[in-house]
Amino acid sequence: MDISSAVFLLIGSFLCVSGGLGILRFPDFYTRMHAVGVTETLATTMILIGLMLQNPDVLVLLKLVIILLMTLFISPTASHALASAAMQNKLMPVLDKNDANEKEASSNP
Amino acid sequence: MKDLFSIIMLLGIYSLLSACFFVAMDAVDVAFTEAAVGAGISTLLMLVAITMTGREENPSRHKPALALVVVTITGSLLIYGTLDMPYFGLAEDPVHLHVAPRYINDSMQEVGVPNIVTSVLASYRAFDTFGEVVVIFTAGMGVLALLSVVRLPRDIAKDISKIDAFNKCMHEEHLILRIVTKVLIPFILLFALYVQFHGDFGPGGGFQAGVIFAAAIILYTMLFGMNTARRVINQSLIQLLAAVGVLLYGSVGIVSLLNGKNFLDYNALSADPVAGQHLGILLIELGVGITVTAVMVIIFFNFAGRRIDQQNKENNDS
Amino acid sequence: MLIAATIAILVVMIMAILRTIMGPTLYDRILAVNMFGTKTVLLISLLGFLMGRPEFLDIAIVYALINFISVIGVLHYSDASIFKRIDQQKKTMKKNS
Amino acid sequence: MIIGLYNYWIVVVLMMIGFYIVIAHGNLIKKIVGLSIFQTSVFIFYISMAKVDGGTAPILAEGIEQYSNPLPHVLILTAIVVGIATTALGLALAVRIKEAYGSIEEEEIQEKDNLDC
Repeated sequence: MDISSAVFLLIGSFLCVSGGLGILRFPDFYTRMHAVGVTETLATTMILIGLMLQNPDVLVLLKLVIILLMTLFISPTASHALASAAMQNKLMPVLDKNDANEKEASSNP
Repeated sequence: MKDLFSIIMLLGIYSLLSACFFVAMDAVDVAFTEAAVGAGISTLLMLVAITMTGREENPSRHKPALALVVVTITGSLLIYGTLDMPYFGLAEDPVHLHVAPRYINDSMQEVGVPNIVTSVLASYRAFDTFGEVVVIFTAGMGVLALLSVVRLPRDIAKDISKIDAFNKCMHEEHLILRIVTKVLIPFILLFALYVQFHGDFGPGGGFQAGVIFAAAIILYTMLFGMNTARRVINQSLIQLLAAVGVLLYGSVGIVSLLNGKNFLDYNALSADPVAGQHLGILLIELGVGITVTAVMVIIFFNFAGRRIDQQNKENNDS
Repeated sequence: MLIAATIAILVVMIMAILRTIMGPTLYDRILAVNMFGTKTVLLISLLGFLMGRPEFLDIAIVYALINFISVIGVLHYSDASIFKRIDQQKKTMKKNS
Repeated sequence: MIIGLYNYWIVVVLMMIGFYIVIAHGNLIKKIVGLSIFQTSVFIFYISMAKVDGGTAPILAEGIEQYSNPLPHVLILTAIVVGIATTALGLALAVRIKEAYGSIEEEEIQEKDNLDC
């Protein structure tokens, strides 16, 4: 039980850190968003499952399940809202350096 | 930084961090309040305010050197003052020797509530809390006086036609957001009630529950539009509720006065002192919850309503 | 293992703060704040277990909710408003027709 | 050990940051941000005073002897909610000032006042 909990916690922490690296190192908004949005849900799930395996009592388990459900609902929705807002305000992804310059030139005639 | 928007984002992070600090320092109730207030509502209010006052700060024309000198002198004096302070975390500090041992040791017999913070808040120091509630009420009234926009019956009729148009296009825009919000809002309200009535046993109570309730209403307002929300939540009703909460609190005190005990002495409410305390704490937390919800909703509605009014004026001008 | 996870989350929080300070666009900042909020939820649950009193997960639930509300709010009341743009699009469409 | 006082030093540093923002910046919204940093530093001061080494949260449970001091928690809990109410009042004033003067920079407001006299 302890070992499985530790494994889940480790995977969760690893995913967290990779998401953090992504938000720091990736070149433009959409790739950062990708890094965070993808890892966030899975990392949260992993860490919460790891905590659930720590043998808490029923009420604590219930609360952990509620947090898990909330996160599964909320974080994809928030990512969706953010991405669509960015898209509607015409924030263009950086595809390639030359490409980006062309895009800027064409979008601001 | 000159961009006020990013300053406010950083303020939000600062408040999240301080709430983590409160958890680490065992102050769960405080962390709860800071969670609901600092991160959510205060960030939102600041954002609404900067949409009305402009986002850019002028480059400062003062010389900051003088300010820096003043700050350094004050800071070093304060640090000099701390040298006489008791060390961090010792159990023998003067703070922990007076009053606190009584709260910790006797509150279970005297009040019968496991959460000491709730029993101190609502029973030992109830008069103090009454003052705080009145301050919140007054601040709400102040915002109302400063920002309320006079609405004619003509405007309200216009609003209703707008709502219909809005509902028609509702399934085309933000479908995902709206559906998720619709699913979430009942749970948020239920959770607020849980926080309200579970405050005796765990972290929670009227202040936190009120803010969470208000946050649910604010979420609804943002996604379904001001006009719909105005129709769901009657403005005059909510102003009435703000007063009702304070009055409920005060009347509990009056009842105990009439029964021949001190103001807000709940032992008078029932033959059994502990049952009386329970009843008193329940009523008072309810009063606090109602007032806080109503005041937060009033504040938000007035800010957002003012903003919409300004936008309409600009549109009419152009 | 709880301590390792806590340290990892603290490191990620620092990264998020850096991105909020640097963030060239508004959206980067919102994204970083959102991420910071989720990490706070995790940190608070972990701290509860670390201190041996995990009854206080209510705080984490509040955080999850408030985080959502503040992201929607920020999107609503910033220049990034998804709502404003749609109104304007409608107006231009009406003018054209 | 003088290191045992570090919590006060953190509080003092935060407080001075808030104070500096309030006196050195002219923008009213930024002043309100400074005030709220100042406010939070006071909260941290109280809460760190309440901490007892080895204590846990002041919610009674069986088998726990040492609790942190509940009194500062109560004071700060109400202070946070009052703080947001007063911040809202300050923001409302800033909005009205913007409507009346067309600016929320302290110096511009004073210039306009001097012109009126």
